[in-house]
Amino acid sequence: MDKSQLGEFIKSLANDLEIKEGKQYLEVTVLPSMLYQLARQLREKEESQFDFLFCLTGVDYGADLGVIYHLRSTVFDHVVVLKTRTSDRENPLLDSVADIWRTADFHEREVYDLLGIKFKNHPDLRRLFLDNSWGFPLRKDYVDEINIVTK
Amino acid sequence: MLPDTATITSSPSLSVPWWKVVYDFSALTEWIDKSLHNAMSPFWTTITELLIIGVLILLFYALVGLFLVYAERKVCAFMQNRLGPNRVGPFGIFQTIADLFKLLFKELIPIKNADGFLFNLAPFIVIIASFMAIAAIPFARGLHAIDLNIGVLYVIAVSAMGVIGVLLAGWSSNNKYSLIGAMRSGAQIVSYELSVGLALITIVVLAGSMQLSVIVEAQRDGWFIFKGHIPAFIAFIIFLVSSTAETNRGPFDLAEAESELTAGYHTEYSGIKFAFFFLAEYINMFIVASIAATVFLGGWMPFHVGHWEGFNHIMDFIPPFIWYIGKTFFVIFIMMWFKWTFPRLRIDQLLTLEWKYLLPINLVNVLIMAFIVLMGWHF
Amino acid sequence: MEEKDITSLPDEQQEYFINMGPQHPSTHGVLRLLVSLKGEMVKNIEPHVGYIHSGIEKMCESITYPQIIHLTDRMDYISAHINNEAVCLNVEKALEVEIPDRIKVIRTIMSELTRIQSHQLWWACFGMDLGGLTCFFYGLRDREKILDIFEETCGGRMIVSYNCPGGLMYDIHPNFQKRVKDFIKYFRKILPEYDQLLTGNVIFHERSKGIGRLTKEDAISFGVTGPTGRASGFSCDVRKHEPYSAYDRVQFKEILLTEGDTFSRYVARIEEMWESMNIIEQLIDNIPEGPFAVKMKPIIKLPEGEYYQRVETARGELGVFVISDGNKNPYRVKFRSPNFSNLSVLNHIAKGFKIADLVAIGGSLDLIIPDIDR
Amino acid sequence: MRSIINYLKEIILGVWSLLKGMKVTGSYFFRPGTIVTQKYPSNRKDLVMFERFKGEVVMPHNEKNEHKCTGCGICELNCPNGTIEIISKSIITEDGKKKRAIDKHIYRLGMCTFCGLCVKTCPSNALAFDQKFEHAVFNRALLIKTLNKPGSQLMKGVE
Repeated sequence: MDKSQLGEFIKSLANDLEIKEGKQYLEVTVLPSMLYQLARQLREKEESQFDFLFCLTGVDYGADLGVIYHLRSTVFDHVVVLKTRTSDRENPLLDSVADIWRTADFHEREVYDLLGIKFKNHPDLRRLFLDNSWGFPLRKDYVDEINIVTK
Repeated sequence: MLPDTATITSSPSLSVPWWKVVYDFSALTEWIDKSLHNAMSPFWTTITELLIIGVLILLFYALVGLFLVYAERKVCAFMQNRLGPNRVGPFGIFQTIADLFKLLFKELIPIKNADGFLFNLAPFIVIIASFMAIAAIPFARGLHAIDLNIGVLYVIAVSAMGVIGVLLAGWSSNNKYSLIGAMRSGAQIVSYELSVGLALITIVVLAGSMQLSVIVEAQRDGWFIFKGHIPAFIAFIIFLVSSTAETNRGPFDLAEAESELTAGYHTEYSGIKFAFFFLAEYINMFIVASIAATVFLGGWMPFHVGHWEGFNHIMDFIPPFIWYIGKTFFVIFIMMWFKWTFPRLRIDQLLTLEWKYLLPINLVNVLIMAFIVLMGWHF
Repeated sequence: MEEKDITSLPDEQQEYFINMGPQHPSTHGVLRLLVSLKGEMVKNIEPHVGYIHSGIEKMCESITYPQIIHLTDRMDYISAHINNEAVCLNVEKALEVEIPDRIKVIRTIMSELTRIQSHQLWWACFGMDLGGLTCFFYGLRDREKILDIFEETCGGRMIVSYNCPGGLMYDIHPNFQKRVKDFIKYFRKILPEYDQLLTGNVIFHERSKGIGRLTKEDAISFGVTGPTGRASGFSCDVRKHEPYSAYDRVQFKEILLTEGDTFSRYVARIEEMWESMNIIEQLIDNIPEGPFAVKMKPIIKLPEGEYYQRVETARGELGVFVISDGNKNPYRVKFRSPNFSNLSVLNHIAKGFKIADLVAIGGSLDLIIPDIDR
Repeated sequence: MRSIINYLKEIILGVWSLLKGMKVTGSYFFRPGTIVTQKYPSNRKDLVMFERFKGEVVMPHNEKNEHKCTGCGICELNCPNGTIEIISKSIITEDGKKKRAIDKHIYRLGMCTFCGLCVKTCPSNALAFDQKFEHAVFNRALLIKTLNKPGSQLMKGVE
């Protein structure tokens, strides 16, 4: 399937999707509540078979916090980018996809560690790199006067 | 050097060439014994002789230990395209002496919650076990601290005692890696002791004696490795493998297993206590190598070929001590070669090798050897 | 771990914890594995990372694109050049700069040299993990020859910093081609020696065959890429699937094996060294003439948008994901590092094996810790 | 019977594979010509580094104690680690004009990661890499270096 066909197919899986054909990959923005279902369908549907989550990125958009999932199918070699964002900065909570792609286990822990996004149903949500007294360094409003020197 | 050495060596007669007289140490030791007897009472004679032997063995021990550490470092360096120690003295020969001083002056770190008594005792057990084994080794004709009539058995028994020290070290140092290392070492030595024993028994069957001097004397006309046909050769290989395992050297160095257990049973030791373990490893290697040289390669006996009188005379001209040291270092070199070539085995594979391969082969080998001896097929 | 009297627990709950690392000879850096044992048997492994977390992703947000490159050197320091290339390719793709062939070919040759030296170092360390210390010295001896080539051309041995957006920092050294050819000739003779020393060795077979088996499905699910993934039959070679630089004009095999155990991971890397040499031989005599760098603006600003570039490092797929808001600094940079995913599979495959196997499996995954922590 | 043959075959093949490994190490043992060790501190005199080796950043001066640095500050901007700091002063040239010139070019070797961006971006090629690689000093303050020599002037013809 090429990008437009894939877009049509994904549109049929869930509603309230925002589908954009980017320069490189097809980008799909999904509501946090729909994320888990869409992800599971993308993984399991015969036509898509996105079995390889090759990148999971947490982003601080300023007002919102978001997570970007790069999915690839090793069968068809097509790629889709799933995006979701939540506006709750105090207690951001998203669904974990760790039971669909097991690599998400570590990647979600990393996102939790660096951005503070919590994942529902994650098997083992602990901080990965930093200890519990640290803030969330990849947030844009993170201040550390000792370790960050600006010139 | 004790009086009973004289019983097995024939006194030199006039027909024997001069170098044979010079190379026979029994005359020297008898002379020392006699002059001491003339000077003091029998009790003090024995005490003095014990002291002399103790000091000599201690010196020999230290020298061999230092040299072997140097030799190992040079051998492995050359195998690995390196130079090895080359700074302290010419070709770095004083490197190990410098290391020794470093270890002597190092702090002995006390370990929290360690069993202090056992922790300090362990290195001594290891070193005493290797010390005792040296006593029974014949270095040359008459140069023999004690010639037991069960020499082979004694050496096996005493050298296996070192494992108690290893177990104690692992247990008492309150370190999980050490404990694993010690347990591995226990399992390993208990099983490989069998193979060492059976490999030696193959030769004992051939020689008909357990006395090391008799075994050496029986190899006057040919070493047992040649005399005993294939079974002796197989026994030699098995002895090499299992003695390498018994001394905890690579590829059987599971007790220390640097990449798995950091340093195994001696992880927590420092300074001179560590040096004791380190030295004991090399001395143990020296002991098993000299047993292999004595039992299989004729000890201090020169290399003789049938009726080539001229050749045999030239061989006789080389001092027996040189023969002995040469053979021992040849075996040590092979053991070093093993260590620096092969990857380490896993603990279950180690036991598989012993119980599934070495032991059955060994048993069959003893049987064949007994049959050969019975039929008189050996030379 | 809280203290509890383990002797009072039932047999199957009794555990013996050991801390492998952060200072341990076989973790090749500051990885800490909390291993719970039952005798010699590994029951569970919990990796603790972050001992050298240096905040590279955060740092990238405050520096310009050419400056990012020297940070990527420090991530996976054994395949530094390929990391550099990933960032450069991403910037060039975003700016839609046409890169001359000469740069592409040189980059490819350098990448493959990097791959060979990385695998040599891996072979050396893997041999050492298994207790064959001599391997370590042979591997490093041969790696030195590649490092000399790097030093002559790039000025750095390991941390090369040879790429810059739009091309290369300097042209190749006049001796470069001759030296590379000499090296290939030398290494084609040496590589069979590696086989004699380790590949054919019966002890090595016993230690590695059937140990730490990873199925293809698990490899995909865990995102295990590189030679580790390909040993399990997961076709994940970015050089084949999304060719970059000059990989579309060379002939090479993607090494695919099916077993997925430690031995096939070993074989995959040895075979990759042969393939890398083939690639270099195809290119080394046909380096086209041309400039070694395209003239770029003094201040590089990426147009607003998201850019993702995948490259195949020696350890697997490295992804550089840049979100730009049009400034000279990126808004967010994410490095999808291969070792991060490869580490996550360790507990899955090493469970139930012995502690010596854990060392062998860890060695065969070829983990570089700064790349995990970033 | 077959199992016994297999058993023996296994042993012989295993021993053969071990011997092959021993051949490799043994052959190197008897070929000292293959030794690659460099006796480093004693070969210091004839140790030649490659000309591109990035030892440390220097500012070449000619024999008249002149350098090419105009004090523009591009290297300071490009340095990712804040290694370089330029302190400039204003001087009055021969024809009576006020001009910005370099007072001190401070280079912190301890912070440098040898990325080469300063050398590459310098518009007047005032900086270069030296091949010196023995940087160890006893005092951290010695790692902060002033690259322009005292009393040095801007080279004529460099703008």
